[in-house]
Amino acid sequence: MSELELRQTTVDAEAAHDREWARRGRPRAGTVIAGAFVVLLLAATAFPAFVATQDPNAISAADAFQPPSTAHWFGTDESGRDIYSRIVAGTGTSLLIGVTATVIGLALGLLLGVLASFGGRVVDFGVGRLVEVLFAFPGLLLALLVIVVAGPGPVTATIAVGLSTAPGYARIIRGQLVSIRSSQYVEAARVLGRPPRRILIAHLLPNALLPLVVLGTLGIGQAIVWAAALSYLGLGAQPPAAEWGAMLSAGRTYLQTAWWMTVFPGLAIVGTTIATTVLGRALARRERGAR
Amino acid sequence: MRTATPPARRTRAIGLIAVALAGGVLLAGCQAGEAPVSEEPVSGGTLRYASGDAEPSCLDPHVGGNYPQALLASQFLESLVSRDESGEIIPWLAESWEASADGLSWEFTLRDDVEFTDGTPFDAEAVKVNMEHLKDPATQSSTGYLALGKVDRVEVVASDVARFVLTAPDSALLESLSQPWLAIESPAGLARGMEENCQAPIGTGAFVVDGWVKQERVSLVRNDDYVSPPADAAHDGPAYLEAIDWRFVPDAASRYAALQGGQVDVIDNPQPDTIAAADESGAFAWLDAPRPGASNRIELNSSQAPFDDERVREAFIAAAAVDDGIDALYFGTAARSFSALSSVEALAYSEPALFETDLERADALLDEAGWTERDDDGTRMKDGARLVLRFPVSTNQSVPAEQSLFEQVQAAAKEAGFDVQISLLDLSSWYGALFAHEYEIVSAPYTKVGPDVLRILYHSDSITPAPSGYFANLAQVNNPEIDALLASAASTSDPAERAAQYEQAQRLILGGHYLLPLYDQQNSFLLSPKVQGARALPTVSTPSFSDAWLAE
Amino acid sequence: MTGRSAGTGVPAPRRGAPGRAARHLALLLGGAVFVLWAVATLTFFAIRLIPGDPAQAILGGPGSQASQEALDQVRRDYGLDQPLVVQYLAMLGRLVTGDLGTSYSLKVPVAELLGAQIGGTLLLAMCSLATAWVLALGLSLWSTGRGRVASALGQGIELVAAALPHFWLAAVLIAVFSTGLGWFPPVATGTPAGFVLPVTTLAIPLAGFLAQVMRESLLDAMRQPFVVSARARGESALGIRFRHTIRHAALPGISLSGWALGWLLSGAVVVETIFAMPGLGRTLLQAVTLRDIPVVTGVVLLVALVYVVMTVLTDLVARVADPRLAQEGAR
Amino acid sequence: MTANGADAVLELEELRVAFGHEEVVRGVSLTIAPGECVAIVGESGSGKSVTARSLLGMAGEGARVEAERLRIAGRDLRGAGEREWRRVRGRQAGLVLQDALVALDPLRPVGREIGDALRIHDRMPRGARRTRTLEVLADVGMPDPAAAVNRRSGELSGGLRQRALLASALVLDPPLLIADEPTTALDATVQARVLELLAEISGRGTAVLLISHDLAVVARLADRVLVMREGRVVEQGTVDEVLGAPSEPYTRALIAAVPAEVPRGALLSSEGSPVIAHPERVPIAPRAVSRGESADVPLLAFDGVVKTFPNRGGGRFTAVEEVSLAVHAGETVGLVGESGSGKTTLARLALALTTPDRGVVTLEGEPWSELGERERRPRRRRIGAIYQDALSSFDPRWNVGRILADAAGGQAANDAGARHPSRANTARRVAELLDQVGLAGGVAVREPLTLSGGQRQRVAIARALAAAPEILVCDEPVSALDVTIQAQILDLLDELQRERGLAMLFISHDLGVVRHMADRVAVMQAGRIVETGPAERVFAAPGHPYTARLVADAPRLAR
Repeated sequence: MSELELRQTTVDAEAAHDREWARRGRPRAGTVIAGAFVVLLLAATAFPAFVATQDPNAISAADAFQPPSTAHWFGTDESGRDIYSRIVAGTGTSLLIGVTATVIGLALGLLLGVLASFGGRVVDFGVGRLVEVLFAFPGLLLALLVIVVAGPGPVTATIAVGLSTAPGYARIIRGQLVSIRSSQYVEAARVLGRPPRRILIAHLLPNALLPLVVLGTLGIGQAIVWAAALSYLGLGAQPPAAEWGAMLSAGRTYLQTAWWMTVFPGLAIVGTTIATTVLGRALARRERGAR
Repeated sequence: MRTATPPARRTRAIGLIAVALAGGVLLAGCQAGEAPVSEEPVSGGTLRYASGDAEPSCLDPHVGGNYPQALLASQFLESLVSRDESGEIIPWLAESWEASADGLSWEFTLRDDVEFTDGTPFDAEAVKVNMEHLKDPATQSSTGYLALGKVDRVEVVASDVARFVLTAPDSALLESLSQPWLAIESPAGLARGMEENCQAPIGTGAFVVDGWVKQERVSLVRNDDYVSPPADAAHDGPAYLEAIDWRFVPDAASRYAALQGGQVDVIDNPQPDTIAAADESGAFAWLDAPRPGASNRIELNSSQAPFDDERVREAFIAAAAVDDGIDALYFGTAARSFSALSSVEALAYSEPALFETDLERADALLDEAGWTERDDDGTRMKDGARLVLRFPVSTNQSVPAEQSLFEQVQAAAKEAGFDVQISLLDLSSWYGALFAHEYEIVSAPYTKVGPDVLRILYHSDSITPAPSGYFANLAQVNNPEIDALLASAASTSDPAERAAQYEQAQRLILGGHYLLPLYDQQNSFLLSPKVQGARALPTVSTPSFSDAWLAE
Repeated sequence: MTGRSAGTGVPAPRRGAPGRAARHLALLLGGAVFVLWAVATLTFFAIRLIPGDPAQAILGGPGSQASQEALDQVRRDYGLDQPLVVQYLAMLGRLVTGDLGTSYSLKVPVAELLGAQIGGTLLLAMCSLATAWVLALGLSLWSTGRGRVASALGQGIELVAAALPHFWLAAVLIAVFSTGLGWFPPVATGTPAGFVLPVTTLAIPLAGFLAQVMRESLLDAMRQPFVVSARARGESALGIRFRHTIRHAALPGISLSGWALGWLLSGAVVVETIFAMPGLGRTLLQAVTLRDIPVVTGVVLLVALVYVVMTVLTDLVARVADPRLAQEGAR
Repeated sequence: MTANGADAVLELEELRVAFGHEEVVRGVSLTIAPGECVAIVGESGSGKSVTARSLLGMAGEGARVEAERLRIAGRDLRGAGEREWRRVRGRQAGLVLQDALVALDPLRPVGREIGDALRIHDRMPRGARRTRTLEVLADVGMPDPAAAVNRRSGELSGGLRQRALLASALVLDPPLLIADEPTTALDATVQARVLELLAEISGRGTAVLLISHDLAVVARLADRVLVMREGRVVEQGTVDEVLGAPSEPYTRALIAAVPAEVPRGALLSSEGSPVIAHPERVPIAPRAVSRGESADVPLLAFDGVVKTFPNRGGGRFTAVEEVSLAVHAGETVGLVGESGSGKTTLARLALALTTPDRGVVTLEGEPWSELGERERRPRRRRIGAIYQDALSSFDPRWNVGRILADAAGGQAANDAGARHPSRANTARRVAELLDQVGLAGGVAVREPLTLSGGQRQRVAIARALAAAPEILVCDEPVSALDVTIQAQILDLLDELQRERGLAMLFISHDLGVVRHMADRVAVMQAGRIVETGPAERVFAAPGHPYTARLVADAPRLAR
């Protein structure tokens, strides 16, 4: 079992308990807030210029290390750049990293999962072992290896994080496909004489894949956090790109003098992770509630 | 930072759990009381040192030869000569020395009362063995090997007289020999072979390597028979300290926190902001010891476009405003430098006029150089090519403040239409980029005693890479005039002439717009008030605790 | 098995259990060996993709000015001039005998080096795992079945905890508990006190994850009929938690522990650096920057080994804790 | 004998339970004397379980419980607090739930579960607890109690674990035992044993409150019966009075709905009875097909079929062994047997969802099991299937309309591209199908999840009919349904079969149902068919001891 599978089971269980909700369809307060937050993030991604108050890269050494004020809501960093604006500017980058990494993980996981569940006994066994092997490289270690080979940088970091999540997805996808294939409604379709191709399109894929989208949203947050860790180790995004993880690690060194440099990017990351997770769960409840 | 921010509050709760975890353990923290400064040195005690430099892979500075090794080696190894504040070479293990008229042979008269800590006597034979050890490829020496470039062999004249025979006159020989990388080790110790010697080299120093726990600490204990302090030492005889606990604490914030918490007495490489804080609060003593050799500077790769055009180089230097940045980022702890050499070098030559920021001039020069068009993000173009400057930065060698400064340079240069592309790389990737000439600008420290460092950095010989691909002349300065000056300065025996030639060489180098000096190689230490009598050796500014004591 | 055996006596707990268990164990071990071999192979060839000359890494690492003969010398000594296959087989051969080769940078046997490091890291990981467990169980027990507010609060805490980046958490903890309150030293001093902050740093996010599943399985368990039976027996709410539901809550946590350990080892890279503790994480980081291939390989293998052992263990523990698994021979 | 309240163990008057504004129990009164067994019967939602739970103060979250009188063993429990209730539970009244597999903590040895009550109430030391536990296990007829105490519920057979559950409720021998559907999950023979045990227990002087939907069970065990409906007691009296001469139409409907001993073809769901959700009903036509011997080539035939499955830990276990069975056109063959006897495997073989190891299945003389899936596919429409759990046989993303349309699409859907029926056609077809199974056209847009159990099963039937099959394989089609709903479904199947001369392979563990539905019966035990023959004959004069035991153990109304 991995963190992803964990999340899977969690949302499943939660959804299971939440049937009534699914019927009533009235979202919870938390979901609404999370939704609002995500909308904010998307806005920041789409039109940073409007959301930000200043040029995120405008350096003025003169007003470095300004504490939060009306002029600089979140204060300024060591180069006098407006932290709020940088966080806004960083939204795109960070989300991109999170999303891309997740997509990579999902795609790979899907490939393996489908192979395992349709490739027959031998392939299944092989894939299973392969997944085990991938699991044997804990996330950051795998990332480090990839970086040793491919050299540091945001792209590598993203790929690395994506890779390290793949086995988790693979297992879930396999599990779902297998369980759906042996489900009664697929049997019913066979009894009606439906050919495999049609069963795949009509039943297997929709029922197996849509939950994955949900799972994806749950993964994004963690991807961002891991990418941040790589930035801390100096193996992540490159300046002046305002990436949250990079800002965080930059601020860390000035913790003694300028707490705001760490706190606000930190809150951005934590907030995003939470928001995506909450939304993901809400989605999942709809998802499973429909059953 | 405890202004009630959510995380802080959250951690409170966690703290309680943490306490529970700690169980009955007494508070290991906070006994950092201000001790009354007693004037009379007291003996005993263990000094706890937290080092932020990379952990050496071998404690023998002959092997390879980098600064982290020097830091530690200075505690247990000693050189033939040393330097005082004024930059004068002074006796250490050698009492006196004499160069032949042609400067091809040097005779060193050694102290005859010194023994290595393993009992082996220190004599001319030992010196001979050490120099041969350094020149032996199997030793994998890099710094020391280069420093002895002109030394052909060492002859034992008498048990206490060693003669260095040179292939060419070397005015830098004494300075070279003063460096920890050429320190004298026990022949018996060397004979044990590299693996063993790397773990605990044997010298004549005030302390002895007692043990090395990888990634944690090196423990050093007092050498009770110590008799050979350098001529400028405060006292003779064994050190006051019983031992030094040398810990590796890579994270700067943790290091300072440890000093504040009283887990350690001395830290190196403190964050500028913490230096400033400590300095004005007076809670900790600040030992500021810039490294000798080159200053920290940005080198401009003049061997390829766009910097093969001097106007573009000049434009960049005129555009890259750094003064405010240095003040802000270093909190006034670092002084702007206008020289290729460290301010501790007596022969350092500064020319501030060359480095005034002047955007108009930069623009004018670039237009003149043909970089007239600009693309939509403001970067200048010339027949299709964008004005891109690749700037590989080593995360191991550039402290955060410096990286921030480079970002500011990036921003400033953008005004003039340069597209500076910083890439933060780990050491290997960084060297990889350099070796492949994938850089227009780069900043690399180089520590060496004496102005001869100029020859290493700017002589055209240093353009041709070593088998490993390494080359020191990153600016790719290739100027016969400069070569000549550096060569003769390195071999002349007349100090005045030497000084003149070095100044002339520096004029040319600075005037050629090959580099943008920033500040001296920062090398600071923060000491808890109870640490007394510690100092940095004027050779390569490594700390020395042979005179230090802990006030109660 | 139901009706048919109704009349007959009590059936043996698990028919043919020994055979099944043995077979299962064999499968596990076989898988384990395979995983190790695959990891070794993958790493070996991946490393070959690394730009840069190993011989150079050996000679004082990057930036060394080693002479040509020195380089050749080293290539011969380390068999780097041999064809890849030979080197690969040689490596496998050495692995079988437990020899991980010699560190390029430190010039000491990797096995020895790592042997000195693994202890600390494992201790760190295990303590963190245990702590995370306690925190998670405590939180989920506290926040479930106590109405909407508590559960909302609980979920909130879980989410936040799970979202905290290690290095940030560490910084905040140091700022608060070392610099601020001066309770614990910011660098690991070898004393238990020095251990508190690193462990806490690793444990909190993990606890966040664990608590999430534990809550769900708790809720699940509380909906089970046996809870009704227990209440009908006069069991108190507390009794039900500790005598019944807590076990069910623990199960998924157990099966997660394998993953959790790997996750912790990742975190160790960061935590060990911040708190200046010797350990695998830091060794790896250093080896990566110095391109110390034998060490990198060694660490990866060791971690893989730990992971494999852990999964086998958790699997067995899970079976002990939940006989239903053993019966179906789950998985 | 009726309790006169004085020495009654349970005295309850005007019990009212409400959740929010919804009152689910509306004034229930009953008293139980020591040694007396009173049963509450009713269908799901009648409020019988809530009544039972309220007697233990466990009506549930946010329940408002009021009663004019609520005394157990003489102690007034109106407005009792949680701690007082806890003193009552286990000590004054024990509760037994439906399925011991989940009603006992699957992670704890049953010994501990039984011992708990002792620990809680008497703070009894370990040793003493153990002895008492063994004692009570012996009392409930657990073979080898010493071994049983260390087993977990999952490691015991259904019957034994139900006994263990009983033991856990009786360990303090409380004066009152509340049994909520205590035998519903059990096979007939096991059920019989457990019922006997319950009878024995009440015989020992324990007052038993039996909650059940199954009149037959009640008939066996209870002295008095209360019939509940929508929170009210609609009728009560001695078993003979209520079951023998019911006065209420609902009671009559209930009784009528029990298929046992109701002859083949007779209606189960009584005309116009209030329970029927869908009044539109087609009067049963005279038999369309003369069945049995008429068609000599069987429509579906098993010939020496063997099916085995790999056991975990090596070995194979045989699910179906040497089965030969024929289903002729228009006839219904009932297949009875207890769980694990291989009924379902046989069904899957018939549907060619799995292939036999040995032997063949043929369809109207032509190979069926031996065909490749490709050849088989076009013929599949000839066999339809109806499952026990209709819901899980529907794609969770599809609504009723789409499910039926898809099924009606038939060949068009299979050889895709071929003549697709127009939207209008499909819609009409869906409406037809819904009508045939007695569902309103509006159902087409509903999600199966939102339908009642009966409606779901009707949709399932409609889907099966859509492809116009010749034979239906029904695997426990009604065992999940309330008795009146079950009656409607059975009638519907019966009726459809007559109209279309369908053949049916009808699988059920409920002898009553099979007897009512089947022309011929096959009795399965441990993978073998031990007896086949005309339904009447087999049930009247079993030829095989196992059949005899089944018949004997099968609960029936008349005593």
